[in-house]
Amino acid sequence: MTHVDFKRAARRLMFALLGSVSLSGIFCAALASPESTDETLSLASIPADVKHTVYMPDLAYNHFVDGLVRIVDGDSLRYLGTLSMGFMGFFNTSRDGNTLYTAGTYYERLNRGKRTDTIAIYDAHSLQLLREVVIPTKHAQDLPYPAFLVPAWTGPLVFEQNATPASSVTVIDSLAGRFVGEVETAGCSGIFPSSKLPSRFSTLCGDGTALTVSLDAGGKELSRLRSAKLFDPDADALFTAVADDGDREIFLSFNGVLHFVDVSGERAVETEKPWSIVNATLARENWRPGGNQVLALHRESHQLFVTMHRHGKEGSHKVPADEIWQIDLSQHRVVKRIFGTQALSVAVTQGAHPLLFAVSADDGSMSRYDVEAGLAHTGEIAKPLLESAATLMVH
Amino acid sequence: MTHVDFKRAARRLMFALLGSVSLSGIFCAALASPESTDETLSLASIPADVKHTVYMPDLAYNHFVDGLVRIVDGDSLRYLGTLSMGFMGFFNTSRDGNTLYTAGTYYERLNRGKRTDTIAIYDAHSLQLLREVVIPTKHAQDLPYPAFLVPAWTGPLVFEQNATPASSVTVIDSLAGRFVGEVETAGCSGIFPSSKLPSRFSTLCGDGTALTVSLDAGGKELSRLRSAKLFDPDADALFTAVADDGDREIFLSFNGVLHFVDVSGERAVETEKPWSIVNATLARENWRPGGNQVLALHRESHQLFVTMHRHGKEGSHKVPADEIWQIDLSQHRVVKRIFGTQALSVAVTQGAHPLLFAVSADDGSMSRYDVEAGLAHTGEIAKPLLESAATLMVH
Amino acid sequence: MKSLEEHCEAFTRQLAMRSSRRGFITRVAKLLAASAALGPLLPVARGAAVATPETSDDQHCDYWKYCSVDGFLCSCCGGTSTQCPPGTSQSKLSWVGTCRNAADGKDYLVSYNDCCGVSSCGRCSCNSNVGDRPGYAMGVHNDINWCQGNDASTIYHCTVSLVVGQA
Amino acid sequence: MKSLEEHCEAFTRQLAMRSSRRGFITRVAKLLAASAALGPLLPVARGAAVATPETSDDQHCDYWKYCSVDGFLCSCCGGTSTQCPPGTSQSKLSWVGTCRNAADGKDYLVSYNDCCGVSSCGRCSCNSNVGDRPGYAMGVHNDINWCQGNDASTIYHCTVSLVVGQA
Repeated sequence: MTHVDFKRAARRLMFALLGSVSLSGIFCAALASPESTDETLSLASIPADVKHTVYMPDLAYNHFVDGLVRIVDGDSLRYLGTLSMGFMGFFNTSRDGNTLYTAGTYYERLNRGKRTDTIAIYDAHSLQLLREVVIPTKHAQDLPYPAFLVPAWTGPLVFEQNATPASSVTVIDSLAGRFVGEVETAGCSGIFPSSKLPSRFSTLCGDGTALTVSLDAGGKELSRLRSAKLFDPDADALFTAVADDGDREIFLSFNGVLHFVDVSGERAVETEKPWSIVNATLARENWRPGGNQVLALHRESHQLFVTMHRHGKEGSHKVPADEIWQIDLSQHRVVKRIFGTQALSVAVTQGAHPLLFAVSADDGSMSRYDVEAGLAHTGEIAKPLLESAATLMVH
Repeated sequence: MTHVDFKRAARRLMFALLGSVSLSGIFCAALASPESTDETLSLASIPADVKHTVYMPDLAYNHFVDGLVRIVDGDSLRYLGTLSMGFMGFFNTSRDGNTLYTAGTYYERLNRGKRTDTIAIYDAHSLQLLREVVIPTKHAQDLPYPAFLVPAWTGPLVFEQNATPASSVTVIDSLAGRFVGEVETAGCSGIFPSSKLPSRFSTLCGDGTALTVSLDAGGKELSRLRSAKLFDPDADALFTAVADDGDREIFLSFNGVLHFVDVSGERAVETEKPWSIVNATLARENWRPGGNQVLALHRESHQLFVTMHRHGKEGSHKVPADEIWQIDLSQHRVVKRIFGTQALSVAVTQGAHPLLFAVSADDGSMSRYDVEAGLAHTGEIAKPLLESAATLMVH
Repeated sequence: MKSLEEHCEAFTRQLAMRSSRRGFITRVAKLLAASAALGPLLPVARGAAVATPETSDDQHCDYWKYCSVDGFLCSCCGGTSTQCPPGTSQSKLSWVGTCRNAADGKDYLVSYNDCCGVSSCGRCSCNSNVGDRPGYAMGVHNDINWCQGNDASTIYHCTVSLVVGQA
Repeated sequence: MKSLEEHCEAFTRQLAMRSSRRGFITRVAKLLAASAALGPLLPVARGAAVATPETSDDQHCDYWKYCSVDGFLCSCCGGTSTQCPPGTSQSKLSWVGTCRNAADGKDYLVSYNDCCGVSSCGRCSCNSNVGDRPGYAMGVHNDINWCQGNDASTIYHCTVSLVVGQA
């Protein structure tokens, strides 16, 4: 059979060439032929018309060295791409969503040899590496909370959490691709940039205060001021996960108390008396927040979404959600409760027709809910998606 | 309560010190106190009295960069330790079992940057790195077959399979920790060292021959001789997995035919007419070998163990075992058939009271069988053990 | 590396301009004769037993073009059956299978390329071994990572399947 | 790094020679007073709610000493509850919990150290969060990798649990 002979001939050639020492580009990626039915190889980008991009950092608990960010289209629920974070890496997006940041630790030989920590800067559409900044080898090897790798509200600065385990903050210029400096923040954790001064951030401290550090344009410290005591980390600690609400951060406590703190000024100040999302009736079942990214805020409508479990107790603050609660911040009350699908983290889109996303600790799947339709479950992307669900964000 | 105060005090101190910039060794690994009940931290070794050590290279299919070797005591079925292989690494033991070898690829930034390939040499008891040899960046990124990283029968040479994908063999001196040279082996794969000359190896070639390359002590090529045609890779290919039987290698074909080849001399020669392990009756059900390390030999008793599946066909050569067969090589017949537990690879101990081990493609568990008790299943070590079962060896 | 990619692009374009597909294969046969001395030959009929198509969904292993895929489908990883996902780079080398498209009943040559430079995608794992042979038959060996010809990074991410001609 | 390890060993030995356990804690309390200016203090009673023992098997999460373990048990990874597996190195820093041993009804201080330098063990994953607090309370923060104080390698493998005194 003539055409079989041709096939064999082609294979023989392939093998002959592969068997030869010199490959010199004759075997090319796409053996395209001129027939119109034939296909050529190209490289995908995340389409410009994707409206809501969901980013899911996966710690890869059983292979910590290989942390990945899983990226999914929030509308079509199509898988869009994968970004590498390195060993116990962090991830965040730029404020405009056009740039992605990862911070991680690398060793010359995977587990050993010279250690290098970097912040890598990627184009959010091509996922191509734009720049990489080598930073001090102090990157905190912790869960990928957004508050551990945060761009300033405006300008090129990006802040990154260090722990040796002594705390400090690395500051880089993400446009110039250069290390700016390190700010000592002993006993504090989390980075909450000021919307007023792009070289200012606050951080939560173990004594229950917030420390605000203001830098000049060159990274030199201008001031370092502590807030009044905001919370009691022993009696009712605040989660590392927060909701940004413009000038103020909304913190949630292990027991379900919301704290509102303006972090824009020289010193952080409470803007509203803390109040509990768990009313007396619910408190009888000991409902508490639990998970990683335990809360998400839809800013315009003042709706907060929280992963909640019943029978809460000391140590249950990472228990996945029996329910997801919708809380109206204006009314100070729970307006909707839905089945929690063992959610560990939630995120919500801003603007009209908000969509809520939740990742499950159970199987690493991601579910979508339509907020305006009473948090109706409107789809999911199932495993294999996340090996170990960690945090979640949407832009 | 006094003792609670003490506890709090200890914690306060810990935090105070952690919060401080200077940690300078005050927080030591083991805060041992003098009471006899108190425990100190130490480092384990693989006990000298472990008689049979089972090594299971795990490709980590979903995290290829982080290949691991899982090590288990074949008698107690206790987990003994973990060795890192790097990206698509190879693994083998020295002939005396006291030294372990891994070969793998590393990048500066996990997935990118400068590539370095190395052969790492570990003490088999402490699992401490003894030496590391940087080799040409040609390490074959393939499954971890023993025949891809093989020590000479005597002396310090270790051979490693390259593929760019053009084939060659890297030779190192594992004692001196130095690269010796690269031997071109175009169109061939697998390394089968000579028991007569430690600087000689054979390799199987795509034209159905074996190529034997003899080197001098310095790694210079003395001869390069091809065998007669041994097999037809199109009609009935030989597996990469082989059984060492002293001077001769026992190869198995996709259809179940055994080939016996003496690889000790200047040119490989067949020592026995090939014969099929599948008799006419069994052939009606199309029984065929399938998996990765599909065969294992108990040398003294001439018993061969093979992972077999029914309804075999072109392309089924990686189908896990419906049954494990025991074949008496002297009698040329199957003497025992047992349930296969979806085994993908088998290995057997040498000497008295042989134990057969098998890893399951189904759940990555490892099962043990007592050969003298009619292949009775005498234990298993279950998941989480292997993420993706690959090959298996025992020393 | 860049120059090799450019070379490949040019090579492909030249082929497209100079020859019909059938002409291309004839040309390959001629090249074969000329290059017979280069190394051992291995006439393995990969894909001889062609898969029967069972789905029109290109995110499933039984989609017709995937009859010889061994790896993760790029169509589940942010690419398509002919596009590498964002942020990856394509392998310079490939292996070739023959798949039958039930839609027209014809056999097609399919080039399988790996996309490289990002850790395992981990989604839609397929493993068809029809025509696969061990490493001594490298051109039809599917255990190996086809990214390994790449200079920038040989880390394997996923596999695409390109129809490159009628068989 | 070597010298720091030696320092630690010497420090531990000195403690063993110079002080009784109770004396040690008193000493810690005195040191505390002396070091109060070093940074913010965080009196979190980790392990205040002690676990009730349910097993004598040190390869299970509910073994009494593991009441504050967050990670893989070294006893399943080639070590024991007090031994790092072969080929790893021990963390220089640790966190401390309080566990009750049902065998004698007493509370013990338990030091949790991470073993480092080899990728995730992946076996016997335990996650008890009693007393765990976020990163601003570093001494009782269990999400963090305690290998990260190490110079040779900060890669996390598994966690050991050492009784270091009666509480």
